[in-house]
Amino acid sequence: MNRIKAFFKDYYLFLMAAILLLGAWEWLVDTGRLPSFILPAPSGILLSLFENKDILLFHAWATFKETILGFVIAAVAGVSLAVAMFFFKSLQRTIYPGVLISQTIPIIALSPIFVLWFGYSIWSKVAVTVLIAFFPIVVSTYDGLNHHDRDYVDLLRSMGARRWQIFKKVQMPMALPSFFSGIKLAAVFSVVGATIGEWLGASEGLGYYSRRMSGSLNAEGVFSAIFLLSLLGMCFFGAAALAEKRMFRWKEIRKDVQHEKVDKTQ
Amino acid sequence: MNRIKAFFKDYYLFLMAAILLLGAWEWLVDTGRLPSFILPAPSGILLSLFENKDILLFHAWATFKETILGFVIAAVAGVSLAVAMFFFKSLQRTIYPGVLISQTIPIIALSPIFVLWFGYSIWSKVAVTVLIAFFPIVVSTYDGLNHHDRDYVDLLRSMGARRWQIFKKVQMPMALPSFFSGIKLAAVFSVVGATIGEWLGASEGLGYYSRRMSGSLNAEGVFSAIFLLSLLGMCFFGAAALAEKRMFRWKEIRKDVQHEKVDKTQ
Amino acid sequence: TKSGEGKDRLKKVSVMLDWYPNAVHAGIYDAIEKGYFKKEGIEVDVKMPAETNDPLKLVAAGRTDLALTYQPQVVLSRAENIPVVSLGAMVRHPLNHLMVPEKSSVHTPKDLEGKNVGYPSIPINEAIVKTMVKHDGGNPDNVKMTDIGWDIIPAMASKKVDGISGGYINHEQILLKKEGHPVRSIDPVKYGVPDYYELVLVSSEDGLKKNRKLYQKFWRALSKGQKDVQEHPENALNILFQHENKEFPLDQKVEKKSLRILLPLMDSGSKPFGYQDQKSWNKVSEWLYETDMIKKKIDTQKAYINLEK
Amino acid sequence: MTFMMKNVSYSMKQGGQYRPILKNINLSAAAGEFVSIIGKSGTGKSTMLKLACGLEKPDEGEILIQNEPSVPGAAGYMPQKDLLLPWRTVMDNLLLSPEVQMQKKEKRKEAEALLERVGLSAFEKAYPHELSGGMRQRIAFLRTLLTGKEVLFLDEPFGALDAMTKKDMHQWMAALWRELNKTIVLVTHDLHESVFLSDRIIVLHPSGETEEIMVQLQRPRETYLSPEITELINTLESRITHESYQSIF
Amino acid sequence: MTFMMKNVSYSMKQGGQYRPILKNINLSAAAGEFVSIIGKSGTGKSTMLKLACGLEKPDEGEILIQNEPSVPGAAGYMPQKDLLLPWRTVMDNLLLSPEVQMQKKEKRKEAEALLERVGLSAFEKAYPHELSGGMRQRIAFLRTLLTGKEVLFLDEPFGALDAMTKKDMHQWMAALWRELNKTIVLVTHDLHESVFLSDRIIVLHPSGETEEIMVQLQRPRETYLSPEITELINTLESRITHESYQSIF
Ligand SMILES: Nc1ncnc2c1ncn2[C@@H]1O[C@H](COP(=O)(O)OP(=O)(O)OP(=O)(O)O)[C@@H](O)[C@H]1O
Ligand SMILES: Nc1ncnc2c1ncn2[C@@H]1O[C@H](COP(=O)(O)OP(=O)(O)OP(=O)(O)O)[C@@H](O)[C@H]1O
Ligand SMILES: [Mg+2]
Ligand SMILES: [Mg+2]
Repeated sequence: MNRIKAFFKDYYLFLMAAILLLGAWEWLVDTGRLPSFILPAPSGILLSLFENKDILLFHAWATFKETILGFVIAAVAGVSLAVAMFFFKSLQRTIYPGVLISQTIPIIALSPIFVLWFGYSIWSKVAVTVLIAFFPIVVSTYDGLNHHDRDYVDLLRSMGARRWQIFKKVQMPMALPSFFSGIKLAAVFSVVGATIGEWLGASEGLGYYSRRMSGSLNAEGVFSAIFLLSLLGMCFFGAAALAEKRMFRWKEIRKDVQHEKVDKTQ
Repeated sequence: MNRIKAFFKDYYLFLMAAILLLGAWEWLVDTGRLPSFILPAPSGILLSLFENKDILLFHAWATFKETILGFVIAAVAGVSLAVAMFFFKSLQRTIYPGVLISQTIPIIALSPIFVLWFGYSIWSKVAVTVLIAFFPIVVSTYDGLNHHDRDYVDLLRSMGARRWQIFKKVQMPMALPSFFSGIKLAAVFSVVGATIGEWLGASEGLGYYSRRMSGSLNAEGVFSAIFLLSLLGMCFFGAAALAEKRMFRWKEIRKDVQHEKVDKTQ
Repeated sequence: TKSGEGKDRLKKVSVMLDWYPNAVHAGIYDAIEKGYFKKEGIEVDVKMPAETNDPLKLVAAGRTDLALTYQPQVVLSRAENIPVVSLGAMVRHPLNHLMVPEKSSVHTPKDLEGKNVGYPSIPINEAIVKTMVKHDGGNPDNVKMTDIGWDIIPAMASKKVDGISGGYINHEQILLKKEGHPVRSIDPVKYGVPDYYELVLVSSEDGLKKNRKLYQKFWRALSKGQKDVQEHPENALNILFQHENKEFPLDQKVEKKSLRILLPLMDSGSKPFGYQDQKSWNKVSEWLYETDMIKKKIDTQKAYINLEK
Repeated sequence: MTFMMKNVSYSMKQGGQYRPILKNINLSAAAGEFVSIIGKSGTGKSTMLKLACGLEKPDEGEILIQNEPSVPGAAGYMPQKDLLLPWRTVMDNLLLSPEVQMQKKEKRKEAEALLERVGLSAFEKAYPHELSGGMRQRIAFLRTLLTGKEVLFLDEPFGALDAMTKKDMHQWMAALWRELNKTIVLVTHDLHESVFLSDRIIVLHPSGETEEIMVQLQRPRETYLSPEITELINTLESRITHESYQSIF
Repeated sequence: MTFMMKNVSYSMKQGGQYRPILKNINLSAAAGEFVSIIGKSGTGKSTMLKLACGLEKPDEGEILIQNEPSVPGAAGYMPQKDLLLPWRTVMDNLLLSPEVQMQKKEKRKEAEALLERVGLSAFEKAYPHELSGGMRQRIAFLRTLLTGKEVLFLDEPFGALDAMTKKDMHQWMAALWRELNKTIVLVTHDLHESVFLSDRIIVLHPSGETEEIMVQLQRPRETYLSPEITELINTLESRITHESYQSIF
């Protein structure tokens, strides 16, 4: 109960703004100011959502699987790559440009290649997801690792720590804030990745569903899928943000104290 | 001269790896192991690049304009939003979910809306670029601002600094590393954004060119555009990385000293 | 049905559609449902492409056995040395008509001078429009062409363009009307564009060499399905709907109208279903060469084959 | 009274629970007075200064500076850690407070003179990480002077200095204080420092009680350990010692 | 010699240019010897310790620890800043070096005992930001003890402590040193501390010269300012003073 209350307390402004916006949107469409085949009314989307809830759930589950798989692989691969680049400068010089290139290539242009390599299995979608999600993780983690405090490293060195121990005990904890920025971005991007992956060829998933609905000009259908995709993305982001919060709990304790007291003055 | 030498010293590994890779790729295509209409040989791409260099340059210039415009707007908007959210918690609660939602919506699904609002002018491409590039900036900047050191804030407060001054003199400088992570991501993403924007409708730009070539089944043409897009992305990233390096020059001085000396031991 | 036929004895044939399943594919689904393919010893695996040209590339690369695509694209492919061969014409005439709003002042192609025509990223449309304008006595250079990406309908509905090329009379036209933006269509064939086959089934040259027999069987089964469609369109549509309903409901009214438009255009008359004419291939090839869409003329005899003479 | 702390109590969260740090503290400093606070490590001296300059609000009680409730900015504050901004040069660190007060230009000359005085003008353009610990502390001290405030709260300003430099700083500080007529509250561990500089010394006991000792020596005071000074130091020492060490915790 | 520094020179980059910090320094400590280094702020004491424990390599000269070239890990080092890892509790900070040496379990009991000894066992689970400056310094000191090394380099280990706590630490340190037979090199600004603890005191002059003073007082030494101790302190003071203040810069 209290948690729900707290949630409302935290987000009542968003809820109010959302309701206002939805109202305006509904009005714009209902009065024909916005063509409903371009942007359908919220009520229409909701209706379509309910009418097709079983199908949508089926597709959502497929997308969810792809997203989570892709995200996990991207996180592992991204962190490993960032760490490897951090340890071996020469690796960074060899691989970073390649990583950059991989990001600037429009994925749709690669669609035949993906199909060629991965066929129409779930792996083609996972591959796209990984490709999209791992870049922010690599950049953020690598940057985070590079912005450590040299004094702490010296302290560890003076204890005879190996490079790996210095990494684990100082550089990694110090990279965490930056790492989490990347993870949060990747969480959102992995949903986008799965969606794009599904466009490259699929027979299930919300991306597939929305594309087909779009082909038959069923805007309500498109947007009900998008609604679920957004929800999925927000859940992933929320989970990442929660993990971050837990990690920095030792910091929170203090902030709490100070905010409580400081706020009185302001 | 010395700079070129330094570049080669830094990147000879990448260059070697790249040459090896290109060689393998050429071989795979030439021997027919990889169909050239799916992935053309580097030599073919190069040839197509030279043959069409004037047209490509024209299109590259168009994409460049969109990218730079989009990037600048995204940077300004992203930083402003992050700062505003940092100053006004309630704004963060109202807007952050909306920003998240904006990222999970597949842009292709929004293309009708973009067309409706911006037509086929340069602004529709800029809008897509902004939409894609501003998210990493918002997240990184906002996170960076939140990870400041409370002690320094207290010091400024003790001097009677206003919130805005504290921001400028402590919180902003401390957010810079994280901010630059976001900027580097955004630099790459803005090229992707411009490309996608062009797919939604255009009459110039490398994205348009690549789709056209794809439509006429000219794989060499597609990949010569992609090559230029990659180059563009890397230039943007490089520029951002350079700006970052300049910003942290005060730190470099010290690292230099220590690395030079420390490296001898390792 | 013969109960003894185990699945493992069936030969797998994968077909990549030109787009997602719709009325034009009713014959395929009918043949699947009624077991025509099975009788020929074939198990069909239907796939969908990400992009208009993916079917061509993937069939040439051997990633799919057969694919549906457009006749001009086949010519383009061959000109780019992509070894595909057309096996049969599914739709015998262009579905892609020039469309203008019903209340537009454009009545014949030359009225497009000084106007803006949108098309969906497939450069053939440029050739079509220019040919039409020129044939009608106008100057094609005065027509502005804009690539409008994936979305034809919003471009038209939001009046960002004065006309579109690339819309199908059996799909976009129906949908535009349904959404309250009725359009008039102008048949390109009447204005100098060769009467090309809108939809053809293709395989790779290698694939054809190896599996000619198999593809003949495939086509036989497909023809049977198509015959059913011609005779009992309602029935065939229901099969399609049922098949699709599992994951995706089609708009039944639209598909019905669509099929009504399609049937006469798919009818091969006295010739066997899918019969292809050397003249048609020659004309298309010449036209594409004249309009600069291809750099060299192709050997049209190698571009197609009639499986059943 | 220029500075006044009435019945102040304060607690802080430690491991999820609030632990009282200060209980019912009374403290004051008249205009132009020099007050030192001494006491064992962890008794709450730094916390007291943070409260005094308005960075934290007391749970109970009242804090006044020049008869107004204390708010940040009312007084100058030198924290225990030097807290030099690592991305600013020495000079820019010194000019931080003038910047906040929009007087950067006017104060530059003064900053240069001060830097000269503590013998660090060669380091004007150096970054904090290029300085030794004692150099950093001197910069942090100058930065506090440059706030130009009437009332200064200093948390162990000379702790990292060698005996010589410290002695020099003491003499300078005494002269400065007399000249500018500031009100200064100083936390220190150096009994000699407190005796040499202050009018009054407050001993903060671990129990939370405070005790006052007046320093009625004439100024300027002797820099060496004169008999009077030695006596006072011994008194102070006995005052601190009278509670056993363990009782802090 | 357990610790030996032969003809060591070292320079650092400041504002783009290399500036010599140490010139031709010779220094050594026999096994079980207690050596103090004193000198004005900025003369290079901290730099010397960093070189000694192998964190930096000298430009010229040789540094040996137990007859081996000094490498990081050969000796225990307590830096001038406390450098407690903010995301680790007090206990986890103490166990940092044992972790590095894979002896976390074995050393836990010892860490608890040490924490008890300095009166901070109540803060075992606290985070560094919840501690006062003096508390943090004591934790950093314990952390150095827990490296278990034969040779310890300590950079102003008791600078932030009040007189009482400091005295207690001094006595404990003296006992510890005798008991464990460590070789200790200590940088300090507290002349009394150096006299009370060390066998030998090295004065590092701003000119770069060093000077040695033997402390031939019997142990255990008096904790109060006995005449001998006072005399020695005065000698030291005069040694430092003989160069004028300005000459540092
Ligand atoms: N941020 C904090 N959160 C929780 N407890 C704190 C915090 N800061 C200080 N404390 C606690 O408050 C008490 C007093 O701390 P304070 O820093 O005021 O001591 P001090 O008298 O200045 O000591 P020292 O002489 O060592 O600097 C200590 O027991 C410490 O553990
Ligand atoms: N990272 C650095 N880069 C450049 N110069 C430095 C650096 N660290 C120290 N120095 C310089 O080296 C000199 C000696 O510094 P060091 O910290 O060794 O002095 P110290 O004797 O320990 O002084 P203190 O008693 O104040 O701690 C100083 O002049 C300082 O400016
Ligand atoms: Mg304190
Ligand atoms: Mg030092």
